[in-house]
Amino acid sequence: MKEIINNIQEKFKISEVTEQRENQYFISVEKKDTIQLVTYLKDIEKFTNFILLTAVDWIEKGQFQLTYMLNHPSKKLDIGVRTFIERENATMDSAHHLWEHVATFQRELKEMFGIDFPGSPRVDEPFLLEGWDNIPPMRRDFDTKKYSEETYFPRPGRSTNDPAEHMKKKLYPNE
Amino acid sequence: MFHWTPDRSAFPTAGPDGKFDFDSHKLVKIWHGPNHPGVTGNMSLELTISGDEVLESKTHVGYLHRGFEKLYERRTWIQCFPTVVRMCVPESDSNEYNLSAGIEELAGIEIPEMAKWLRTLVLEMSRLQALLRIVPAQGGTVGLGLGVQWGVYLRDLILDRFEELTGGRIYHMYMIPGGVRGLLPDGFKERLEENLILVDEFVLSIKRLMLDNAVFKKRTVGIAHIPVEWIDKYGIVGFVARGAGVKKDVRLDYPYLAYDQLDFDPAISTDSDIYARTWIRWNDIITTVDLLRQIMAKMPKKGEFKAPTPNVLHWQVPKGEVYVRSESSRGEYGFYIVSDGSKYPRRINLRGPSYTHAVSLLEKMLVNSNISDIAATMVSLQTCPPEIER
Amino acid sequence: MAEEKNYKIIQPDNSEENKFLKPENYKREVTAPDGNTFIVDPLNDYFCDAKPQPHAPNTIKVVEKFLNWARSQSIWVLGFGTGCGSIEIYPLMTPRFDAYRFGVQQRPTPRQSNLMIISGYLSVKTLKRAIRSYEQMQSPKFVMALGSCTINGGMYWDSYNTINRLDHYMPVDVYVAGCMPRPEALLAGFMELKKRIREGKGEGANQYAENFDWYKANQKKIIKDWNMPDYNW
Amino acid sequence: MMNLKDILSPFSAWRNLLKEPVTIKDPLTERPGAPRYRGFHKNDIEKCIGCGTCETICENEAIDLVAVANVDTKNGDSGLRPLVDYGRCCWCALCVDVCTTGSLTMSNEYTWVSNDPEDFRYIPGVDKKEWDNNDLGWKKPDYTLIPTERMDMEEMEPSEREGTFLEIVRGYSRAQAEKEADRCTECGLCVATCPAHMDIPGYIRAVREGDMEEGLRLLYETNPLPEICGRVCTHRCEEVCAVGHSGDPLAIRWLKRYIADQVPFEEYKRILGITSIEENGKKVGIIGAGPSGLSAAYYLRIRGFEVTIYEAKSKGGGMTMYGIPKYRLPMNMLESEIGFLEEIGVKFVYETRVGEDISFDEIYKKHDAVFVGIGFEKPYKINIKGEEQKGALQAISFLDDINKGKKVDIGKKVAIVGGGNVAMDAARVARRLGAEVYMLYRRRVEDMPADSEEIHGAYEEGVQIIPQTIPVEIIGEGGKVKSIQYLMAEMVPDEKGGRPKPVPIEGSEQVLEIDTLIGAIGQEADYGFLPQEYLDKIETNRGRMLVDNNNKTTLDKVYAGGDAVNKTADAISAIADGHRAADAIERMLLV
Amino acid sequence: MKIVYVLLGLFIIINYGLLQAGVLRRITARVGKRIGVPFYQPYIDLIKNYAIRSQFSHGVMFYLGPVFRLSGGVGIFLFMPLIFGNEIFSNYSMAGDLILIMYFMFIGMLGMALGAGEGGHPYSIIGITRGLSQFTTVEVPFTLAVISIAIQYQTLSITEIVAAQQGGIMHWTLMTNPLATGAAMLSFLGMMMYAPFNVVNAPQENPLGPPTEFHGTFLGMLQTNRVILGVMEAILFMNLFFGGATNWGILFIKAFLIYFYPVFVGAVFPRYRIDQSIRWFLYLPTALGILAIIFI
Repeated sequence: MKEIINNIQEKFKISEVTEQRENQYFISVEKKDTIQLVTYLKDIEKFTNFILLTAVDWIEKGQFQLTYMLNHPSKKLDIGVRTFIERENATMDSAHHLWEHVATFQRELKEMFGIDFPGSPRVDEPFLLEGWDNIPPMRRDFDTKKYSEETYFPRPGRSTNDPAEHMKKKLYPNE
Repeated sequence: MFHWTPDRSAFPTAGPDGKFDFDSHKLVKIWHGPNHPGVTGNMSLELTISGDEVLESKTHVGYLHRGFEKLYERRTWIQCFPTVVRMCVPESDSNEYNLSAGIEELAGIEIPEMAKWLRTLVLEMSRLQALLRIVPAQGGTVGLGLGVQWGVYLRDLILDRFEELTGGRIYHMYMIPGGVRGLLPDGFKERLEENLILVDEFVLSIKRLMLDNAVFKKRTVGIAHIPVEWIDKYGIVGFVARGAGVKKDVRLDYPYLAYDQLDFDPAISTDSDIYARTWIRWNDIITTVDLLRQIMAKMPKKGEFKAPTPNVLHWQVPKGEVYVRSESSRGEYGFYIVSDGSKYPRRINLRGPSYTHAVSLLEKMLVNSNISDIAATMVSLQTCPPEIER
Repeated sequence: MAEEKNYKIIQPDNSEENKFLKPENYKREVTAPDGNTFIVDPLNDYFCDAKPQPHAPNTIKVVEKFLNWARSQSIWVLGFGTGCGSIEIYPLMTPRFDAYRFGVQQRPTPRQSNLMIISGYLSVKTLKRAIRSYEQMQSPKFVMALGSCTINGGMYWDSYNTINRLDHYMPVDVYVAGCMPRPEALLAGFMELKKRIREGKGEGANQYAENFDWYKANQKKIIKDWNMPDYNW
Repeated sequence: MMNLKDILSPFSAWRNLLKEPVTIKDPLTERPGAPRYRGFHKNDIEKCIGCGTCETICENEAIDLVAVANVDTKNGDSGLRPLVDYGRCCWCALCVDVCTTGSLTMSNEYTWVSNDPEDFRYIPGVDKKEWDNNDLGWKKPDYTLIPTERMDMEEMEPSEREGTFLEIVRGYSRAQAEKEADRCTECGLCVATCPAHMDIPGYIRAVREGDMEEGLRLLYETNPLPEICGRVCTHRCEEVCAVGHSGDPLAIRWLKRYIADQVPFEEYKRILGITSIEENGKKVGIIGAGPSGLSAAYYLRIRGFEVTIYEAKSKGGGMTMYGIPKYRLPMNMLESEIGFLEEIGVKFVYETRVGEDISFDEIYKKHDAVFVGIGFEKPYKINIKGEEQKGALQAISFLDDINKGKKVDIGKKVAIVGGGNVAMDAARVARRLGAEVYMLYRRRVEDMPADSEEIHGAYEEGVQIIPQTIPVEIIGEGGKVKSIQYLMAEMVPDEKGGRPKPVPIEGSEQVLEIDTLIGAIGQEADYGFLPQEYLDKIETNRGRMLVDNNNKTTLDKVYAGGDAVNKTADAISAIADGHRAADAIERMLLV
Repeated sequence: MKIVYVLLGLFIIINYGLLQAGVLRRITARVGKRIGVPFYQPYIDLIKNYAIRSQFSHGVMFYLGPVFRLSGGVGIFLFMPLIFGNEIFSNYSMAGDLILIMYFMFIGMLGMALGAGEGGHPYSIIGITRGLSQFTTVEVPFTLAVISIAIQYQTLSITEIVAAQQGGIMHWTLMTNPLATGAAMLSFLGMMMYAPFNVVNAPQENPLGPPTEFHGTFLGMLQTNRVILGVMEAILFMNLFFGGATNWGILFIKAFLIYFYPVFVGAVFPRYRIDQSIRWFLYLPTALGILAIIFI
């Protein structure tokens, strides 16, 4: 694994390497190099099994983290390629030409995070939702509890007490 | 004498924009599901058919979308633990294991030996109950409902053991981060063994009823073939890959829990059709029963079953990210967990085998297949919508 | 289907009921190839034929009682697994619990079913199909709701995609507590339902018809996309 | 391709026709849930303390805490009980596993069918359900979700303690404190029990999060002497700690001390935000610089009052200064606390005994309000023969002398009479001076009013406790104590239901050779400073001043607090009194 | 007077059919290790379906579909002699009734096709298309067998065929013309639409097939027809190949056994796809039928 990481570091600008396990590494790379790196890993280093593509919303930094998780089937190695993209008008190059199922992941990301992958097949079709007209739900600025309470009629009649407050009310109300 | 193959040149084809001309009256669009006994769970397929042949298929999922990954933003790590189970209904324990293993890896907790064995036991029992339902269900998809009756009964007996051990039938919520929630009750081993003997009988009778059935063979041999090149192209895992001749099994490739101390060899076939995949899963029942017997024999009798953890009410799992995987009955089942060091997980992402099997692979496989084979194809991939949609 | 526009949208008025209407659901004047024009109301034409009508029970008490008995002894369940609770229907319909002996059977088509089991949470997308299936069922029809999710949102109480209480969208006859309810609990639910039917209380279909506007308003509030997928039948 | 076997073998299924079906005849009655089944909730209403941990852990907000008739709110019991909403519950049983008392369990009952969705809510244990008496079902398993073991406090070895007055307890390190703070469930039951109603969950959270400044702010909201309380508080909060029901209670006192220790005194002003005080021109006089007086002084001062403290002794701190041995509370802590008060502008007038050096009348007239925090200074006598002899001391003065640094010759063998904290202090101090210490107490060891850890510490250090003894006579030789004669007692249950009374056993006299006898059976207030006209107006009850809810005495403008007012006679109550009085004075003078 | 006898016969047949359906469901349930429905369950289902309050229609043919189907079943009944040598239960049996009955067997299916087509549901259309194609191929071996025995007995009257078989088991067509019996019994599997030939209303593929849209009274009529048709087809085969019946007892036993035979096969086999089932009928049963004609 170390060897492979060294190889990559020679060829690409890797900003961060995290060793999670002996056979699981996460590396960070710039947005423009990402697809190139993934292609390189697939074709040259033979990380032929694409596990997942997902996004993490770092709203504090105004960034989405995209993680491409690749797996080397015979050497049993995992490598996670991380890249950070801007949260506003998020777009990313599509990788659907590398594996067939990448398009599904990209379709989900488009719907749930609003990250666009121009050129990916059916990327604009709704995947899980239907008739959704709010901001993409997986973005952290979308408040699911508030939305649910406003939309889905929570059953009324519930109220709770904080023990400390209640005891204050009962035992020493004047202090 | 009566051999006839359809003349594909007469078939309608999609226009330059990829759309079909429905005004030609050679096409019907049908919705296979969600309210349809032939789909696995609550999902649907939008099929464009001509005669009995499928020209185009689109998977529609989201009927079970509950936004789990969003809900985890609002839940502490321990509160994720009961929730995560619901991500896959037929085999919930892989979720528990993955979440717990992920948290333990991030927090650097080593679980006790006893807990490892109990987890292995529960995972294998879970696999067994899933297989007992799905293997005969493969017969059910082509009209042989009898095996389902037997299989689900046995599954229920395994669920009884689950109930005894974990307190729940379907959602066990047993593998809490740090270990498990209890030891084996008295006499568990004997009762499990009684059930396993019944499963042994079932294995034989289902073979006689289904695998050695002329009509079943006719319906499944050579149908829904998956070429071996597709394995990487579509990210195929588990028994589907093994059906195509690629031995993929997380238990062997990335041994976890006590699997490195167990002796097993999952079946493999190169036919890569529905029959081969059924046969492999039928073999998996035998493997699993054997594994369960090995586990019961090798398991320590007593011991600590939970490592101490910080106060779960405000457990801050250290910053980091990890991908953990386990082998479910459908194949590699992975969790991608990101922690930002706070009380709440930053991201928990599930990558189930059905995510590709039921979407990109199924869409591809159904093209030019017969509508009668759709249900059989889906069950042969053991698609499970809740894990696609979460 | 040809994509070209052969219709003219009719702008709706600003009344309360049109508040949630999306542009694709506006009424439209369609010109057929033969030159005739007709008006299509997507909401009605695509979703629900007509407002359902209440159907009075048989006026002769004894007859109605007998028919109710027959209904209670022959419950045909729509085989629509809306949520995770449907996994417990397997044991129910197989040897261990064998609900057949209590007159319960599964039916794959809503037209012939009497009972709809909402097995747990309903996402908005499924709710739309569940409502459609429910409306396709014939009176008298019953609804059984499984699990916490149908009562008060259950586990998914704060989810953006699942409803919190079913009784706002369709009349429910029996609730079964559990997450998920065991097959025995489901059987108990069937027994309770039978009792209700025999007592003549299983009038959910009429309740739905009488309060149709209320139910519809609730449904419309959350189902933004009323368009059914383009069936060509 | 069809072979005959494939056609015939399926027919083997028909064998089942002759077998008995496996169907359960009556599933509803024949199949109870497994012994561990997670069915509907049960709650032992007596055992439950309404801490709400179940509510906290529930991911579905299925549990509400509601007030219940027949369950009173009392110390350590909020009087609330969980209400479970089965429209939310997911039967994960985390609430059972996390339950601090183990009162919440689950039955193995699982059928609940109704046509009314509003039905599915109930208070387990209160609303009667048929499964209340079900013994089977999920119980709290043999593991913990909240660590039950307290972080050990590092202590000086008992053997090293002789001859030194260094602090025994070393204090938590950061890791220890965070680990200990981690155990808190933030239920807040302790807040009501704490006489000062400190925001205990709040400052523990601050420890956990490493935010010491926030912690200090929270401490000072209700307690201006955290350094003292962090060491010598009687920590009644720990007695009601929810975590303590299934393990060790949280070391709340040590955590408080940890916060106070972390922040240097120089930073206090900045952290507490009292860089400038807006004077309001009102004057308050405080008699006695004990905890109650200091507390009142702090709260009045930060609100802009001009505060003057009259103290008879040369140093402030009252009993904490003179009564508490320095191995429990190092002198410098107190001095810095008082120094901080001086820094923010509280005036201290030392060595001024009211009634002698300055008259009460003068103080009363000069100030807009007066706070009396005189404490209990006058020790009770044992009232037996020979008490006047040399070598018969009083614990209070003994401790005072030691703290002042005087040499006290106590000889080789010392007997302490009494079983309170003062007695313990005296005993342990005497041990440190190298004497062999016997402790004579009327009742049993478990009846001792002293803190259990004090008793424990005394044992550790080699104090010999002789319980159930009633001293009869001090036998002297040449005007000096030589031995003490005592009777053994037996415990006779009180007919009125009070605690058992010791009754001497006739003829069980024993004699113990001693060099010194230290009496520590209690103290009382000395109202000698009050002129008769005021004394008439201030009502007292068994030596304590009567005060209302605002700590106001029956005399106008005069407030009181501390030992002279409340029975508990500990520092934290005194501090609470001071705070309460300060609030009341502010209300009286400013509103 | 005849009409009263016919109605009496119909009443008996319907009741027998319902009970038989219940009992057979119990038997198949037992193979699946279940207890199964109460034997009177088909009655309740029927009552319940007739008691459905609301009805709606997709058009005139939607009404007529079940009517056609029922008339097919009743038509077979009308011309079928039930008890040999019993004037009361010989119905409208006459010289060429075999042809008429074969016609009625098909007309029901055609009626169903019209009704299902009007119903508009794609699955009912797919189902009925399959049904028609399969039934056409099923008819091939059956027709060959019928031709074979018509040649053998030189008659097209069922009563005469039954008469010719009297006098012991050795006179049954089963013994005298085993090839035709074989061909006909194989096609009987397809006629009864049990597995492996139940692709017409295969739940996993096209939920329920033709009757998808039928509900309430329509469904009740279809159920009634199913009861009559099933029993009458069994009686037809009994009459043609198994020596007929001389009293009700024998009729019930023979009809039950003949009816049980497709159930026996169907319980343990999956279903063929439509192309496979068509092919299957055109191979073995048709070959047998041809041989039956050749070797008569």
